[in-house]
Amino acid sequence: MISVYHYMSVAAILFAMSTYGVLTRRNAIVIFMCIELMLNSVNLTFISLSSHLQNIDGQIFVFFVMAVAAAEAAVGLALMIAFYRNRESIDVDNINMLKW
Amino acid sequence: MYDKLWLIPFFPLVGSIINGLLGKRFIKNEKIIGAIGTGAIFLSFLVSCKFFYQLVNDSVKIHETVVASWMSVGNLQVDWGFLLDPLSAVMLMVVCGVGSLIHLYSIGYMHGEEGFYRFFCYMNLFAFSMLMLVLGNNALVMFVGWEGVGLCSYLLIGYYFEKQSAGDAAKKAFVMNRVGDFGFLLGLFTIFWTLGSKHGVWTINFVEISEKAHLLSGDMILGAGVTTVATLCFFLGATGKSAQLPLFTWLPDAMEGPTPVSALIHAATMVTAGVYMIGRMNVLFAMSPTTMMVVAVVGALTAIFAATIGFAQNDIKRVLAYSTVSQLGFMFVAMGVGAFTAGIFHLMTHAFFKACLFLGSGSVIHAMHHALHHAHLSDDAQDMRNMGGLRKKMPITWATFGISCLAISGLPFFSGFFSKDEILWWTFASTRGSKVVWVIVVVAAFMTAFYMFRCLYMTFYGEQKTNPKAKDHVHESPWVITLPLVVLAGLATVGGFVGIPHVIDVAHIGNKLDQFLAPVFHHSQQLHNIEAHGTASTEIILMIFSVVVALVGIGVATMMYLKNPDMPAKFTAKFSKLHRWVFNKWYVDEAYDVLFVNTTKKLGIFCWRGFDVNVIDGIVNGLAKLIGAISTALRHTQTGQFHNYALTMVFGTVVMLAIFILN
Amino acid sequence: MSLSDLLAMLPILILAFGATAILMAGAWYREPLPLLAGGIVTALLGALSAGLVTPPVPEIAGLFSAGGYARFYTILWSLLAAAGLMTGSRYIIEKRIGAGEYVSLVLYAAAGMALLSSATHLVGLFIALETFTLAFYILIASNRNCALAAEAGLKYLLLGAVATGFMAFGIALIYAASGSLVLPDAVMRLKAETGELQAWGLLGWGMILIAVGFKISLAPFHLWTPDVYQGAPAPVTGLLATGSKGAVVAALVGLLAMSGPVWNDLTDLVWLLAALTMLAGAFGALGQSNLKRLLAYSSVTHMGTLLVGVLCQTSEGFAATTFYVVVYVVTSLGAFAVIASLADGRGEPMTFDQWRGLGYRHPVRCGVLVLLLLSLAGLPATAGFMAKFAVFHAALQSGYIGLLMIGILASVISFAFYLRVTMLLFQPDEKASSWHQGSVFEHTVLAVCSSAVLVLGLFPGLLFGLIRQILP
Amino acid sequence: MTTVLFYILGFIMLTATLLCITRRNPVHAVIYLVAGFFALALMFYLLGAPLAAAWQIIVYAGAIMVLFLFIIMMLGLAPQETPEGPGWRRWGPLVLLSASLMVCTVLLIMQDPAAGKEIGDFYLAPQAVGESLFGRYVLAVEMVSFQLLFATIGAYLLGRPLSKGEGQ
Repeated sequence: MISVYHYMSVAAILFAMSTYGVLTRRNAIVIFMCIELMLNSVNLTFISLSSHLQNIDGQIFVFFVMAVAAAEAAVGLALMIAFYRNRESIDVDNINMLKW
Repeated sequence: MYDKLWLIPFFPLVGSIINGLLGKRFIKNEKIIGAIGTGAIFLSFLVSCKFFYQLVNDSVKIHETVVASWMSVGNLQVDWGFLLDPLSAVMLMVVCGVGSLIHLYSIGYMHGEEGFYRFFCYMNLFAFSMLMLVLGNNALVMFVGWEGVGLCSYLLIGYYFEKQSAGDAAKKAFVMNRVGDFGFLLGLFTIFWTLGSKHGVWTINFVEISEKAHLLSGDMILGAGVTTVATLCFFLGATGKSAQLPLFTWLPDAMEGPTPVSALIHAATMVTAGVYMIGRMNVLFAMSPTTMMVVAVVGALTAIFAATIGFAQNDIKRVLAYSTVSQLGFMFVAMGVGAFTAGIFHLMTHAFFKACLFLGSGSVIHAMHHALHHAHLSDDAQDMRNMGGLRKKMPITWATFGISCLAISGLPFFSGFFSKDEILWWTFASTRGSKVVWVIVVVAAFMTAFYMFRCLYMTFYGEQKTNPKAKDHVHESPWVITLPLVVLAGLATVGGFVGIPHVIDVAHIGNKLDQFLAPVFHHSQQLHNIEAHGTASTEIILMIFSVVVALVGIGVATMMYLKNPDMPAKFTAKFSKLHRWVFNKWYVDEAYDVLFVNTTKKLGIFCWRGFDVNVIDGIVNGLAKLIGAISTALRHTQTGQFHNYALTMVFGTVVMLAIFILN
Repeated sequence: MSLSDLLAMLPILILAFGATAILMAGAWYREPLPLLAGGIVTALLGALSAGLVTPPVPEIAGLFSAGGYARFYTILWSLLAAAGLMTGSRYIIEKRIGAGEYVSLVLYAAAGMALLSSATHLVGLFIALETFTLAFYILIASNRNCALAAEAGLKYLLLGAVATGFMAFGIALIYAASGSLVLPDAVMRLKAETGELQAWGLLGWGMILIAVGFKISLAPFHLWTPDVYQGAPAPVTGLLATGSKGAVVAALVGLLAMSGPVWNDLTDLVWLLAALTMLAGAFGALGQSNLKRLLAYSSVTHMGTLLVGVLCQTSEGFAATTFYVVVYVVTSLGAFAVIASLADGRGEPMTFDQWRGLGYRHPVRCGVLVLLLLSLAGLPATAGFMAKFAVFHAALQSGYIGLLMIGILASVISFAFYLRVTMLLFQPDEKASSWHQGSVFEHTVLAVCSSAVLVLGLFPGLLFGLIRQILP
Repeated sequence: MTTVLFYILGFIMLTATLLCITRRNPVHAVIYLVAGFFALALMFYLLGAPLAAAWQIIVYAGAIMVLFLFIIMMLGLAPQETPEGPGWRRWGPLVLLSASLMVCTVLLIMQDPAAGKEIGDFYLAPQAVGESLFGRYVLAVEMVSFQLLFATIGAYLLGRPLSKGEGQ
């Protein structure tokens, strides 16, 4: 028997794993990928809830999450190019001029 | 009738704005700037006089006028409102009167200083804030003034920015005043909240608080009476503003500011705000004998403590500063024993003679400074060891300074005599008084007489110890400086007659001040049975005793510091037998010197260096360091690294979720 | 969508289509000044239409409210956009930033903020939030030659995207618990029969709080603030510090005011957040020697204080918070506008060494800065004091005495650093150099901000009265 | 059947994710992520959301991930993700932290009484979703389209080559 709990647990695990990725990876692009993964775990939650509640709203929200993710990805990657142009690197350990 | 009250703070505000905005670029001329600044406060003085006169002849003594509604938050309505009652009227006269004189004096004293316009801008702004503090009919308007005077005080202490010490002093004053403000706000909120939540009276209006204060009598908070807690908080606020133990060390350091500032802010007006505040809330204070006791004890300890330190100072302004702290202690004793009128009375007379003393010292410093400057010397212009014998060079300054010394020592019929005597009498005889406190205060009075005359002798008598090159360049100051001195000395002489004690009131003039202030204070005094009771003979005996104490203090100082070189020689020639006596006297003197003076000096130095510098400053600096350390530590969490930031976020999340689960 | 819906959202339409029009104009016509002027006019038109046109329907397409509260914030954010464009004018011209893009992004961000403040549906809330966040990612890094700006942009993006993840997850959980995305039903249905929040609802609120905490920089989610404020150009920082935070708070207040006391299980947590934030901001600012970073910490403290007002969950508290938002926006914007107006070829004056003695070189603007700082510090008779007082008063009435004490303590501490800057400005320093004289636009903004601070301080009743009327 | 599929897909997805977040070569990471997305898309299908499944493939795997790959290649980052990855000391606590985040979340999810109910049959036809999107939510769709427009502008503003005199 598969309940919504199973799906949400998978989503939670996915969320935690992507958090781990955000915390450990040093390549800004990979970190950004992990953030996309985070949004995907949210999508999974929404879709499973949509089924669980027999309700369309969850799926609608997924659409918007995806659109927002796409917009964010476009801007984010452009930012990384801008950063790379200045610093010749997108290693987050090099994001360190602003501190203290 | 009283709806033009707003004019009083309005003039200085306008003066401040004009000088601040136009002073540097457009007016430039010192005379005009000075005239605007002085004129503004003098106009306020004239208006104050008018209202004072009106109030004296009015049968109703408490008047509130609302200029505009400020805000209404929920059930709380706060107005830009002014309150004119005898208490604020007296304060008005002091602030505007003494303030006008000091502004006038500043024209001469600050002549040629860079930022002349800035000085007058700040001074007028200060006067404005102080008048708001005095006139406010609710705690919020008072707080506007309370913060404003603090702000001006820092600005003026740090007036000589280029001096590191000035900046440090401003910082210190700031920290201690903040502690005080914290107390004030806590007290205010305690009263406000209890009155509101328990009794449905949401108000911060002084008149309403006074009317409803009786409701609070049974309320408890933190295991103590609400009034006790709140008034203790208020008193903490007062200790910060009025430089009482343990928050007094900023005041001597505040002498880094120009002398007129010391006279106006750090002697006559702002530092007495704490006393005024207690007077304004006397109904609340009277409800809590515990707080009153604390106030009296702290005041007495401050009085004696600061006096002790006064012994060891050689800087003329620092002597006066410690003397101010000590005299403020007297005022707090008065408030603490329920002698509210006496406290305000002393506040007033102190404003006269202490302003005169400060301005006199300023006149001396001014002269010394010019002389030293003329001779290209870098000696300390404020060190009394470089002075001496200035009596002939600066006769007016000498005379006025001497009169003020007599007044502060409490010699009969000078103003200080009446006010100090009333405080001593109440301390001795009041139902809230205490004999122990009385003893301490008497000793402090003795010390006051001693070190003030020491200061007088070291400055004006004996041989002139100024560097010979500069000696002859010391001259009397111009009229703008001496005129205020003369007026203030006059006030210091006769100002006491407004409060003649009943027992020596031969001409049946009556204690005018007491009668005038009665509408403010008598109610709470009667309600809580605060009165001084004792026979007339006791009072007279005590009065004579205190005069004797003052005379002894002066005598000791005369013996020790008035060393006229001619006298011993004449004595030896005419009365050779006496010579030995005089000679022996010298032995006594020296023995005395070793036994007494050195000990007290050491005590003074110990108190100053040991307690003042190490303990209090230690605590303040420690606090500052602790805060600094916390902020540095926090700053280093700011590594700039993305991972650390993300980690903190996730960590915060986990902690939050853990809290949810545990709940 | 009907005609009346369109009429109801006229201000948003003006902003959004104005932005697009300017964007297109900018593609062919590259003179910055006319584009800027067009942007400012559009923003003012937006504000005007929000103020004058009475919406025929209370709600737009079931996503956004068209009520008084929403319109109030629409006006505020439109005016903010106008002011932001004015402060940014010299930055765009001198740094040769694409004017069309810049102007349209600011207008677009304002539309996003206005929509967020009026959201009545979680979809609307989410998209509106992302709308202006996205615009800010771009605006922060708009000067591509500046390594610091690029770094600030990237930092804000990475952390902000994480926050977006949390936000979406939180919304998902609230949807899970209540089965609805419509506000305030979604929030009100979270309660179980016992009156407590269900586990999912609790988790959802927690996640949303984290995202909100990031956006308005509550401790411990505030670490990005000083870095980003320092790196971003001052005109953008001015918008970021005010609009992006204010809009989130506005949405929160609107939501809570509509849905009644739904936070009862969260009060302890929010209490803790508020206390931590106020102290972290106050202590953090003490050690700073860079004005922009100092202002960042100052904004952290202010957000903590705001949260106190929100926490009260009384109409008193909401009114106080709304008032506080307005005051904070005006004051903070003014402070950053001063920095922007002084900027010249060397960049913006930031470190205390650069500010020392500037009061003698630029007395008027430094005087304005002092006024604004004192208002931020909460000196009586300025707007900042009234705002703080109102919030503390509300806290007192709701019985949050501990929080009140911490708040007073924090403002006592924060007085120290504001005054330090004030003193610094008027220290005579021979080496103090002159900076830019500033343009008419910048001076206008400063004049408006400083007079608003004074007027709101002396007569706060005007605004309070209005706020009481419009609160949902 | 659904049960088996769920477990298989879950396993694939979590493994792919695990590999994605640990691989040092970013290109590999992208490939694993795409694999994970495919599994996720199938899961959506299982849950009766064919349209969402299609979006997942088209938008995420097809568009966004390709964009990522493109940027990685363009910046020449593939060899740069350094071999000196995080040591035990560095990622040990982070594993713990992430694990506790997971445990906390799962625990809270389980606390809800509704969680135990079996998911019933539910199928949402693409047509219904489309009607809803362009009916009730048309305004939101417009907003998102604006957002995409401005994202494009932003990407252009940030990513185009420096013009003469800019930023000086």
